[in-house]
Amino acid sequence: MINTKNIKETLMNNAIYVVLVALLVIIVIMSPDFLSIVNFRNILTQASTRIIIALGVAGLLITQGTDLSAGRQVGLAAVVSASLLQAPNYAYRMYPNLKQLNIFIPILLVMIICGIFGMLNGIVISKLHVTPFIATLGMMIIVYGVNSIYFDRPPYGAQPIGGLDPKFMKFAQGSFNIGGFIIPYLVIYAAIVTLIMWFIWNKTKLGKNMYAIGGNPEAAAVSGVNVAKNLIILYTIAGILYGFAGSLEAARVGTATNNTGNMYELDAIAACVVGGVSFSGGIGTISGVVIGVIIFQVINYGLAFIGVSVYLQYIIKGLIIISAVAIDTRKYIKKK
Amino acid sequence: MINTKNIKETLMNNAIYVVLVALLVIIVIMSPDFLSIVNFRNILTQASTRIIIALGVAGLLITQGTDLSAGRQVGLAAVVSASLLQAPNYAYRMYPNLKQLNIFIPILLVMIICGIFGMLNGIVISKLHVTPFIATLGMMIIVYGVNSIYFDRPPYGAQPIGGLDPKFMKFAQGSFNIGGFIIPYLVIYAAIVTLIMWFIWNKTKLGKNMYAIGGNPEAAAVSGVNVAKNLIILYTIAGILYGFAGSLEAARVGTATNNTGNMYELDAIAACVVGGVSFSGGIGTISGVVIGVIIFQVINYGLAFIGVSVYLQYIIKGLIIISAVAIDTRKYIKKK
Amino acid sequence: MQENMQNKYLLEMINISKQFPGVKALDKVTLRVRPGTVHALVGENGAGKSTLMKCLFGIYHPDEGEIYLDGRKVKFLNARQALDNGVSMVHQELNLVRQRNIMDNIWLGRYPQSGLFIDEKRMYEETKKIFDELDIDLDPREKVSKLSVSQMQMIEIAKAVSYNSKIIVMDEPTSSLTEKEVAHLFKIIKALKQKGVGIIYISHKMDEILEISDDVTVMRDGKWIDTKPASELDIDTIIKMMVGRDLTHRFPEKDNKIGDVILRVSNLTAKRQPSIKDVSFELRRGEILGVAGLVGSKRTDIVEALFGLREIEKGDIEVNGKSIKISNPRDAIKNGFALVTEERRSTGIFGMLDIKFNSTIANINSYCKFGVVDDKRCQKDTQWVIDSMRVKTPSQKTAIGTLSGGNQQKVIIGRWLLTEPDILMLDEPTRGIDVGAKYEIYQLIIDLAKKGKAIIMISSEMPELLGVTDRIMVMSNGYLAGIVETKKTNQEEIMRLAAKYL
Amino acid sequence: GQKTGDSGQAGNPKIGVTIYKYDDNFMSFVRRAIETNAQGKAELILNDSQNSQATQNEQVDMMISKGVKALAINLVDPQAAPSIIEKAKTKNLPIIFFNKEPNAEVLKSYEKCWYVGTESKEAGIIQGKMIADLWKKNPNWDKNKDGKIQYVLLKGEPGHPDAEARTKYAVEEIKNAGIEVEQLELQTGMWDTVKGKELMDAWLSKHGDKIEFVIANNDAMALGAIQSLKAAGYFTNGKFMPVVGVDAIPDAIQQIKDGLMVGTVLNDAKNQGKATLELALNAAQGKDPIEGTQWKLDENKAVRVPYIAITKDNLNVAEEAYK
Ligand SMILES: Nc1ncnc2c1ncn2[C@@H]1O[C@H](COP(=O)(O)OP(=O)(O)OP(=O)(O)O)[C@@H](O)[C@H]1O
Ligand SMILES: Nc1ncnc2c1ncn2[C@@H]1O[C@H](COP(=O)(O)OP(=O)(O)OP(=O)(O)O)[C@@H](O)[C@H]1O
Ligand SMILES: OC[C@H]1O[C@@H](O)[C@H](O)[C@@H](O)[C@H]1O
Ligand SMILES: [Mg+2]
Ligand SMILES: [Mg+2]
Repeated sequence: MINTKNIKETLMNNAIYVVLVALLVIIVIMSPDFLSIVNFRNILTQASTRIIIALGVAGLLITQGTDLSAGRQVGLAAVVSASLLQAPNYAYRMYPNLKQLNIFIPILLVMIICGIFGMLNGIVISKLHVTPFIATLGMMIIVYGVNSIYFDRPPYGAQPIGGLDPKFMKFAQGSFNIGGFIIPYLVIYAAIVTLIMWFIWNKTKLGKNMYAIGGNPEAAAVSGVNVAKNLIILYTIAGILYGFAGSLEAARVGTATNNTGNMYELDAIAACVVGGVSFSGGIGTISGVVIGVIIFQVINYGLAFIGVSVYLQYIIKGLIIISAVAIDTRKYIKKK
Repeated sequence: MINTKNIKETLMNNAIYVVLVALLVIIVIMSPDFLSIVNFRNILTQASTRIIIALGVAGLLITQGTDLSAGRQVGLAAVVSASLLQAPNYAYRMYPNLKQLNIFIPILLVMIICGIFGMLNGIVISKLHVTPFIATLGMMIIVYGVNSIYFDRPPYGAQPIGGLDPKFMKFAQGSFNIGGFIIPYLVIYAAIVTLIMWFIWNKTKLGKNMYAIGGNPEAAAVSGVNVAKNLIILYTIAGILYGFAGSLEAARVGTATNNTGNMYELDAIAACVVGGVSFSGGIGTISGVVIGVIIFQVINYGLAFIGVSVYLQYIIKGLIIISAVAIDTRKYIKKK
Repeated sequence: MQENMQNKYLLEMINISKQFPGVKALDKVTLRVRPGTVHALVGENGAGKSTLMKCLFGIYHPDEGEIYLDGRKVKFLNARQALDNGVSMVHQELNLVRQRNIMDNIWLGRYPQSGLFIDEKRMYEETKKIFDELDIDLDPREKVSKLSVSQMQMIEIAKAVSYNSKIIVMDEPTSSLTEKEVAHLFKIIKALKQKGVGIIYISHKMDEILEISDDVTVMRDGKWIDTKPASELDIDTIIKMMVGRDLTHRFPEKDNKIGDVILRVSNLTAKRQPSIKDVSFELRRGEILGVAGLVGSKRTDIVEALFGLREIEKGDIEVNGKSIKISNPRDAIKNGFALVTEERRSTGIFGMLDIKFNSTIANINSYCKFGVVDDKRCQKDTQWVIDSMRVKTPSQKTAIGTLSGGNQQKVIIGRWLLTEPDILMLDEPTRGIDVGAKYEIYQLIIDLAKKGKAIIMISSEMPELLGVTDRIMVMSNGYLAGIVETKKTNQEEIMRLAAKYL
Repeated sequence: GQKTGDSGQAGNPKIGVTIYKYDDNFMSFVRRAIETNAQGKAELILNDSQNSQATQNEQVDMMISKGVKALAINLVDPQAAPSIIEKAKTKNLPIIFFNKEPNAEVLKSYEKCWYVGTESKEAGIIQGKMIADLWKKNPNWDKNKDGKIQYVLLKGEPGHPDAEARTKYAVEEIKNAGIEVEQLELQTGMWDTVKGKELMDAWLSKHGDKIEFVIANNDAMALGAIQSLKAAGYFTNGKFMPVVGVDAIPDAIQQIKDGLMVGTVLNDAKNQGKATLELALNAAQGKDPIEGTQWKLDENKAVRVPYIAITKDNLNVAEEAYK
């Protein structure tokens, strides 16, 4: 009796893992050749930049915030880093006379730029008390405008920025080969960011304050938490992560336009919620976020792989997202 | 002393009107010929369908909900109603053999269809306890899939559905001419919907329950309000409004595609918030919503009218949205 | 009086059990209520009183047991059914829609309609009628967010009464009421009794229970202990039944030594009036300073101003002889202040987060090295809170929101004790706390004073102020009406001062 | 996503196709042409890249893992071709890029890749020529008789290669024809009918009859402009405004027929799709890509399917495309 109850409870508390496994099982049943190392590596690699973005947004969701500007910030970072890292022998360079830069300079630069935009988000939200949805919606439009102005300039006008420095491409597309086992760099970056964020969320004062602000902002203030400062830091960190993800995105795709990253925030937010981050704040774990993103990627990749027709894919994807959250939510519904 | 204080308070409590007037003044200063009846009529007409959509979403925001599927539902309604109301003499009809229908049949039909999708949103949210963001995000993807499957079919495939029945176009594009003063039908429809929604919000049980659910769902539940039922009705009403708006949208622009309505929800939600609807629920007025939409339209139209460059328009629009909410929010900042 | 068996009891709840994850909240509890009586339900925090009532009201569904109303077996699936069947309830936590006005709240769930629309006029008139009957002086069109906590509680009471129910449950209805309002409530209750209504009355205030109730049921640890006529009981017996052991004194021995002045407040005036005006007082190490006054006398504003939650217009705050500026809680904490606020739910607990988090958040700086938190020490300190405050919880990992109200309060007090403040300010610290725990809290306060800490304690319970404090500062309408020596004063003098500036 | 061709039994080569954006109406015609031509010959795996190059790259990874024999890629960003080529190279897979053209050097860098399509700027050039011709034929369109075209231009999505090229080359071509122009307004209508209509509302109120020509980067926006013009009383009582677009979608053909639109540019979806599939199929089977087809490769390894100017004089050409 007690055992089955315990099992049920365990399953319920780990519903997203159950969802993930169930998804994989179904896909494998429908298309057995899905079960290959290449596919799993592809999924993980594809999830990598998304994990980095989602980890940025997730912290904000936990503070009862959100960030609609995430995708556009990724786009800005992609465009700026790409524009500064075009191969010297490429004919259509945005800066024809720019000498070859160390790839880390532009990457750092865009992390700083997006960090500043993130900080502005944080200031508008915590100091002007603009609701995060509007603050970041406004920022989304502004960043897109800024990016477009930067992007659409002489000598070549609004052209996708390609011809990237091979070193830069390698930075995102390369991989370690450990005894025949290939680990893409991207996966390593995502793992490192995950680790750092795990540490911040769970082991630092900032992390505790984040949960406090999300759990009950007034109580946090009364408990001596500097709500504004912490929010600003969290939004800044999110921006820095978007910046990093944006440069990876440019390098992994090989081009960037002002449209890069468009709507990434929706997927990121949805993945967080699927992974158990609560919209009402105060709740969420790093592992949940990572699993949420992977579930999304399994859906995207798996549905295409088993060969569902495109429009049907949309319908199925919508249904899976809703069901995943419906199942996961059951653990919070007070049993009556 | 008391007088200036009172004036300040009045201004503060009507901040959005102040914002609207300030915007208009600035635009007129920059481009004096903006001050014309035609421009005001254009703005009002363009705002009309958006008001109808926003009034649907606003009720959901007040219940602490949201609706990301609004735009896609508008698209579905536009496509379905247009496909059933192509002029018989138009060469590329989706249903070449369909006889000319009374225009109200398809309009009613799409209102019912969207009403059902809205109801499903409500059920998923209130019965499966899926957070509204995810429930409607899922629905957004699903409705898009459904619409695409319907739209992208033989004989003409994914073609904008044009050649609409002139009666149908007249229904949206026509106007009354009262002593030289032209009142477009669209404005009348928006006014009627506004009036009906005003009654529902302010004079009916449903409306009061809506505010109560948004203000304190637990209080509503322990007072015997059937929270689920009320939510389902509100989401259904929203769907019906999207359906109506969708058919108007098709008729007003003369064509519809599966991409019609894309992202309308973002504008609608933002307009509601600019108009003082609170994301945390329980707060919002019909007049606020209407003014919010009009502010948006004034920004869009006005910036295009004075001929600001596109990219700069984005930046300015973002700044205005943030500032409008920042100003309006001041009245809620409780200082002790 | 001729009564058949069916009518002997208005309500019977028999062998009710309810299990929550990790907690057996109710274990075969039985409660029988006679018509026209007040049935008190008492027990320590977490004994299961509220849970039992929520089972009756359809908010929780019991795992086992039966409920009979008027001899008819009932099983309410939701609040609606309970209300429709003549059971209404004043909940322990306020359940009002603050954005709406009073009458919208009173009629929520049963708006009068004429045709399609709501009959606002009737709503207004009926509300007025109820208020007249209950002698409540409020405008039905007033927004609830503008009301004081006690006014909100009166609204909740009025609402519950207005259903004309056979059974009215009142879960700690007086927790935020002043003595005058309590007296008012008791008048209402007596009138209801006259009409044959059965009232289930939950309270931690023993004198109230003996004054108002006919029968008393005692619960402990989710179990039924005993039901007796109130006439056969006295406070000590009830307490003994509740805590399972003797508790001979209501207040611990006061052996704190008063030292030098630590805090000097002069001419403190808040920016946004009505609020405190020209308040001046001194507080010494080892001293317990009580604050008395009527509701609305701005007692809370004093501690809010000192804690940086309320903007100060003018005045001076000196700590240890040094004039300081406090503009937010961080400044206050740095200067050795701590504040246990009055509204636990909105400014105290982090409901979804666990006990450990809730215990350590205010003290987080002291567990930190370079921003990194030492989890071991958090755990240790949390355990200290649980043990020393006797918090009833399955584990440190339990979400505080699932604890009983009293246990939540203990955690919050523990939270601030961990910061080892020099000046501890407590705003209604024993509200909703059971007698056993109250004693423990008094003991803690006195122990802290003995260690040289200074304490300010706001309370609406006169006996508590008289039993624990050294001096009492009486507020009246924002002004300080006087400071009295506790040993040399009495209830009458305090009441007189409280009315001084009205 | 994959869609198995109706007779896609084992034996037919698997071909992986990506469409840069499924809800691009023009591309959906190309897609249909590919599907129709694949029947009984190839098993298609179709993907919606949702206007995101990152998504497209991921789809290519997936298709390679799935074991396709050739790729037919409608790039999102033309400059992204190298990264797709890198991926294909690992399995030595042939690629047919279509509709969005990679740089010539890139095409040359991998022997197993080819291009099918038009050139973005060609539509602009054709549109510009058409405007110049029509202008010269209709002297009364010069309302203020200053010999200049006062035009407003509805631009597609900024940064979109088609939008940029059409905007630039249409105007340049008019000037090349010796006609002076004056730009009254230029704004983005994001390819969208609603935006086209609402921008036109504002412009009409601002400039009224000063506007002499409406140039749209695509038909959808042109149709929006026409709705706005109609509402302002144009096309009745001798009030007229010339409007041109690009795409030749059915509704635009109808408008030309009804005299509300003066011209558009046909983007030949049928043949783009056909050529794409035929080349991909040959390549998948290891044959020369144009073996047994009507197509010819130019010096840039490209099959060019020309754009065609459409006015009321050759509507039948456009109508043919929808048969
Ligand atoms: N929703 C819930 N989930 C889990 N445990 C709960 C829940 N509600 C109550 N409990 C637990 O049930 C027990 C009884 O709580 P209850 O609120 O009934 O106590 P109470 O007697 O009303 O105490 P108080 O006097 O402090 O209000 C407590 O241990 C509490 O933690
Ligand atoms: N006359 C009034 N009108 C409206 N609100 C009032 C009034 N008086 C008090 N309040 C509100 O009631 C709340 C508590 O009152 P206040 O702080 O003035 O009294 P207090 O004596 O500290 O009360 P408590 O005994 O509850 O601590 C405050 O939030 C205040 O805004
Ligand atoms: O990207 C979308 C656009 O693509 C163009 O090629 C087409 O002409 C436009 O009508 C629009 O569909
Ligand atoms: Mg209780
Ligand atoms: Mg001219």
